[in-house]
Amino acid sequence: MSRMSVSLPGLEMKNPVMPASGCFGFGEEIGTLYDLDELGAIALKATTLEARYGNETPRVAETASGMLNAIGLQNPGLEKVLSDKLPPLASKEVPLLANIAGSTMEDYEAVADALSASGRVGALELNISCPNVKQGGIAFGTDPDLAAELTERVKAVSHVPVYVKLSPNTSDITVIADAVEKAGADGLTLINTLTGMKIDRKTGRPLLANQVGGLSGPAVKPVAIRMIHELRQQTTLPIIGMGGIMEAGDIIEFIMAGADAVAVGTANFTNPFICPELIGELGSMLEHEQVDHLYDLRAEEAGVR
Amino acid sequence: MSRMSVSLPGLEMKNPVMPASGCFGFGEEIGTLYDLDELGAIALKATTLEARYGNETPRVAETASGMLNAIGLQNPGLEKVLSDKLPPLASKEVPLLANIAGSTMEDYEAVADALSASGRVGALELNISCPNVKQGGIAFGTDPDLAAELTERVKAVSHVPVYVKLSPNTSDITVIADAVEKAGADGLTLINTLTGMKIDRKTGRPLLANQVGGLSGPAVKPVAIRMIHELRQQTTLPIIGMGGIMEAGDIIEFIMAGADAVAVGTANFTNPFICPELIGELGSMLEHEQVDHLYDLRAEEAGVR
Amino acid sequence: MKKENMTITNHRRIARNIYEMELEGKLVQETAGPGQFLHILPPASDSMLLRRPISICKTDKKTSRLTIIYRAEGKGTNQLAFAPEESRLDVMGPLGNGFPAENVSPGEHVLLTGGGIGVPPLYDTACDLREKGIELTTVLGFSDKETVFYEERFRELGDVYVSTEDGSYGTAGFVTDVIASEKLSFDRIFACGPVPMLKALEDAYPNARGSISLEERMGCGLGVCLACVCRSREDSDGTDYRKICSDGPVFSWGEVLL
Amino acid sequence: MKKENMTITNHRRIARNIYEMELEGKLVQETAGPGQFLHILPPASDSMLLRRPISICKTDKKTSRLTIIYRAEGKGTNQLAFAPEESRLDVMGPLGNGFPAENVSPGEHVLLTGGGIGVPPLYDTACDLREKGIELTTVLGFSDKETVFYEERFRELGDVYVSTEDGSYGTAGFVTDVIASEKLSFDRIFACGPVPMLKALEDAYPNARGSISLEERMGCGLGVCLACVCRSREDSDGTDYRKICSDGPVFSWGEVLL
Ligand SMILES: Cc1cc2nc3c(=O)[nH]c(=O)nc-3n(C[C@H](O)[C@H](O)[C@H](O)COP(=O)(O)OP(=O)(O)OC[C@H]3O[C@@H](n4cnc5c(N)ncnc54)[C@H](O)[C@@H]3O)c2cc1C
Ligand SMILES: Cc1cc2nc3c(=O)[nH]c(=O)nc-3n(C[C@H](O)[C@H](O)[C@H](O)COP(=O)(O)OP(=O)(O)OC[C@H]3O[C@@H](n4cnc5c(N)ncnc54)[C@H](O)[C@@H]3O)c2cc1C
Ligand SMILES: Cc1cc2nc3c(=O)[nH]c(=O)nc-3n(C[C@H](O)[C@H](O)[C@H](O)COP(=O)(O)O)c2cc1C
Ligand SMILES: Cc1cc2nc3c(=O)[nH]c(=O)nc-3n(C[C@H](O)[C@H](O)[C@H](O)COP(=O)(O)O)c2cc1C
Ligand code: FES
Ligand code: FES
Repeated sequence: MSRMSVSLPGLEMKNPVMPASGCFGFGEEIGTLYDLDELGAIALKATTLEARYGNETPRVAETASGMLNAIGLQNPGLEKVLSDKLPPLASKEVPLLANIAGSTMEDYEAVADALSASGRVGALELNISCPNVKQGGIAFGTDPDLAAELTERVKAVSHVPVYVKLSPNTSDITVIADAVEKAGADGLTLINTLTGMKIDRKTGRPLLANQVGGLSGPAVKPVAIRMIHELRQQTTLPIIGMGGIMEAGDIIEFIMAGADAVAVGTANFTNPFICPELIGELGSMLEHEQVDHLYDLRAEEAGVR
Repeated sequence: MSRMSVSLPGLEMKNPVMPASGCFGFGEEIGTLYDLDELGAIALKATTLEARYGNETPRVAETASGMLNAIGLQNPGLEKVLSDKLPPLASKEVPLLANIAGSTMEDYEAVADALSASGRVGALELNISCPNVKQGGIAFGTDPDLAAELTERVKAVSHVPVYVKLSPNTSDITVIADAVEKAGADGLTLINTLTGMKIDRKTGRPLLANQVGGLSGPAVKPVAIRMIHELRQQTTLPIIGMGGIMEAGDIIEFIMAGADAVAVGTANFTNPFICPELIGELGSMLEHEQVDHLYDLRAEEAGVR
Repeated sequence: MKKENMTITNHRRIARNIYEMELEGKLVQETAGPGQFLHILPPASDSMLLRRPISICKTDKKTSRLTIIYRAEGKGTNQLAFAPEESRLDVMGPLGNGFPAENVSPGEHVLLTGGGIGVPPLYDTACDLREKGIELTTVLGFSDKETVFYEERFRELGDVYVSTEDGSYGTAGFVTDVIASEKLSFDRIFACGPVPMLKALEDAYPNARGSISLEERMGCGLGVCLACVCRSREDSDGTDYRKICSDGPVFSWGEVLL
Repeated sequence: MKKENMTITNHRRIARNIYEMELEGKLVQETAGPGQFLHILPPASDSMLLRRPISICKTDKKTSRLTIIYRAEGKGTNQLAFAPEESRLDVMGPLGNGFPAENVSPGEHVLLTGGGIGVPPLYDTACDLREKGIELTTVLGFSDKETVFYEERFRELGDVYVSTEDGSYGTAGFVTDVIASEKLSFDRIFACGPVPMLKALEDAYPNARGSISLEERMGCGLGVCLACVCRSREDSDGTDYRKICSDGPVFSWGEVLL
């Protein structure tokens, strides 16, 4: 085992770094820039049962050390994902984490069943935390009972491990995490975006067509770290941490806080080569610190393990 | 009435700018740098019934476009605030908003009663959202029933209007706001800090002695704007907006989002002269835009008024 | 596409808030036609995560240099305005697909229509067309006299008409007013500028042959994030779209919904 | 206290990761004794909101210049290390209360003890004492040979002993080891360095007359935010405290709980 390899349910990763869902599409574009097999895994863009156009534009806005997005889960729908998006990835070995969303439990079940049966997907990521759609999405993510029921139903149909992606828009992240763990989740991913807004000074109105958007980037990193640290005290479930990772040192902080792997979102827009660069830097740092494995960087008493 | 003056319950402000609670002490230090009567108002540091030392150090940490603090409501206690902190402010005309905190409802009542009877305090700011104390504080801020009961009880003993300071650490800010409004709050102030954490890469452990701290600064501005905009759709209560204000344009965005006045926190640490500078710049901007009053910058249909 | 620290070889103000910048770097060799853009990270900032899309105004593969023209507008472009010559700029590009100048046949008369900061990509287009011996007429619209730029440059390549909204220079009004009043005819039209201008043009000349270049707020600039989509005009089920960054920014006349 | 854009008149590396910077500005006139500090906003960043407290190492009111010495450690000081000469730096100061050099009587023998980046404020102190004709011995502790600085400067003012933790230069060990092994005696001691060093000194010489200078993470630097408190040793009810920024950073021997 190398210094960097990590083993998570459904995802045998040669390093702990994956691009975050929605920040990498299905790998087509960035796949022309470097070999996707350099990545630990890829979290795919959310797939819904039917094709979605998403929200009107403007869909993104810049904020201090962050950005707002309100894409609105645009995607070609389950069928096209199976027919057009997954096949180009067949020649690659990189594990895939398929992010799924929906507005009804039945939607989620249908997408989960089909995607997990595709053979190419290593695990599912239940998106119950998208702040940019009116129905479903975040509603499932703030009500523990709904979240648990959804998790249970998706687990029942899924052929691969199921991760649940948690929303930071909550007064107590431990409640939802506990609910989905009891319902059978194989892992947690967090954080999704914090709901925010930007005002267009020229008009006095919200800049995004959707009014609100999801805040991501380094601005939210302290919130992500806090929630991961908090959950690590209560659970041994694998955690994929994300929120504001821009440099290799950030990855180390997430691992120290209790994450088992990380995802990189917004940083891909600032620099589309960021993932392989981070993997390289992380490797050098571990070599320089002379640790046998990434996880050895963790302070001993941190967390429940 | 000037372009900038705003009138809020208990606070006749010649401009909409006040330093935020905890970022200005009781005005002693910064009062040596400029005339405090240049300010629209001053939000005082939280007062509790008994003196508090607060948390161990380190108490602050820097984050991307933000900071974490875990002061822990250090203050000399009600008695000393009355005997030592308010008298030096007697010669000033600037309205005071006294921030009060406690771990029991009785604490809050006692402090509210005495401070509001002091004659020098224009209004109270109920701090039910401090993330840095184990007991009380944020607990009152996340449970609508507790928040309402506390508001009602404080209102019953207070001799001046009562504002309630809301926590952004919630999945739905409208619920608490609605509860305290029904309980008789005269105004809302928001946002307090978002709970966050920073890991010390050298030790692998949380950098702050208190582990978690409150995130403030421009990083949180989109969250603040979103919550103020959201509340403005449901209530006509005056709102004092804060969270990340660094420049005059930010104040305009808060006003556009629905705030009636603003508070400036973290920016006082970057630049202790910031408040009068902002007031000057805001004045010039309004003059340049040739608006009769600040509030005329608001888009017409925004909000319920 | 390259991501490169390009060197600023020239940088100057050419009109009110309008700057011309010359950049040198390897990515110039990869440009594939007029109307592509660069995605520029604002310099001297560590709080801005998003790049700024700026059109390439002129390329010179021989010297590995290109020119951009931008308006210092918000935070990022105002930072850009302070970047000193000889300093480096973090640039991604060339991105997108430009104007199909190669499809224009000898003998065609091309009308170039640019509004404000939409003018720059038309200059490279004009140069390419001119090199092929194509006859050009250019109509440039600006807000006022102080913001007019590149009139002389275009005049070296063909007829030029200028309008300003406030009438402080050239014809008072919009580019469409000029085209109508001067009764300009054309075989093909290339346009870049604010959406209302493009819409007015497409409405006025619904059957024209030509292309428009669109702007939208972008994330990745590569087609990854879906920030910059617009709807196609023939949208059967309401989900058909184009990505302005990677399918555009130049689209065929009438292809997308404005 | 002033907030001022000071000019960097000199800037150079003097040891591994250690930089000496000379700054010119009006606030130099307001310095009130050795051991005060500046609160410096990291340059070329718009994402860092907190200033960095850095001790004044040497003041020269005649030229309105002062010197600081800092270690490029984290993000802010690493940015600082890139600041070019002639550029401006946003500085607040002078802040806090320094070493009470004025209280030292002629004939007293003063021991100055500095550890690592705690050395700089002692230099100004040494100069002031020397000017008064006070006899000085200085003990400086560093981690290793590569980080030793200002040994010669101090030697111009009195006896100097240097220790390094790894023994690569001077005596191997800590400053307390040197004081013990060299049997140094003193009437007064001024110390600045890491808390373990200060604690070891206070424990070894509980009845000494002297002062220590403390560090803590700061917000305002002015006594406003209560980020930088420490407990006083005589703390009757558990709420007594000192603010390091405005009551300190220099405290009397034994005054605060280490
Ligand atoms: C394909 C394309 C080509 C362009 N070519 C040019 C050009 O040659 N010259 C020129 O001056 N401008 C051009 N623009 C517009 C230019 O991108 C914006 O003016 C610029 O991004 C504004 O950034 P800022 O830092 O001034 O504003 P800020 O308000 O600080 O920008 C905040 C965010 O919003 C985005 N944004 C704001 N306004 C626009 C806009 N009008 N279009 C797209 N994104 C915007 C920024 O890119 C940034 O992500 C082009 C835009 C596109 C899409
Ligand atoms: C009164 C006083 C005098 C000082 N004098 C000197 C000096 O002369 N030379 C010198 O090199 N250093 C001095 N220090 C320490 C110096 O302030 C820190 O090394 C510096 O702030 C670290 O900033 P950074 O950007 O390198 O680290 P970062 O990790 O980027 O800093 C993040 C935040 O933590 C604070 N911080 C981090 N480490 C420390 C620390 N050790 N002490 C206080 N705050 C810290 C920073 O100020 C900033 O707010 C002094 C500290 C104090 C309190
Ligand atoms: C443009 C954009 C699109 C996103 N789309 C999705 C999505 O489809 N599904 C999802 O679960 N998360 C989505 N996210 C959230 C990210 O996966 C990630 O949780 C978040 O951005 C925090 O990470 P970061 O700060 O590194 O960007 C999106 C984020 C951005 C910025
Ligand atoms: C150091 C510090 C201390 C604070 N203390 C208090 C406090 O005592 N009471 C309170 O209600 N809010 C307190 N706050 C929160 C601020 O009043 C304000 O709500 C928050 O910082 C957001 O504004 P800002 O981004 O402008 O700082 C404190 C904030 C900081 C940074
Ligand atoms: S900007 Fe990301 S798809 Fe166009
Ligand atoms: S740093 Fe604010 S009180 Fe000392």
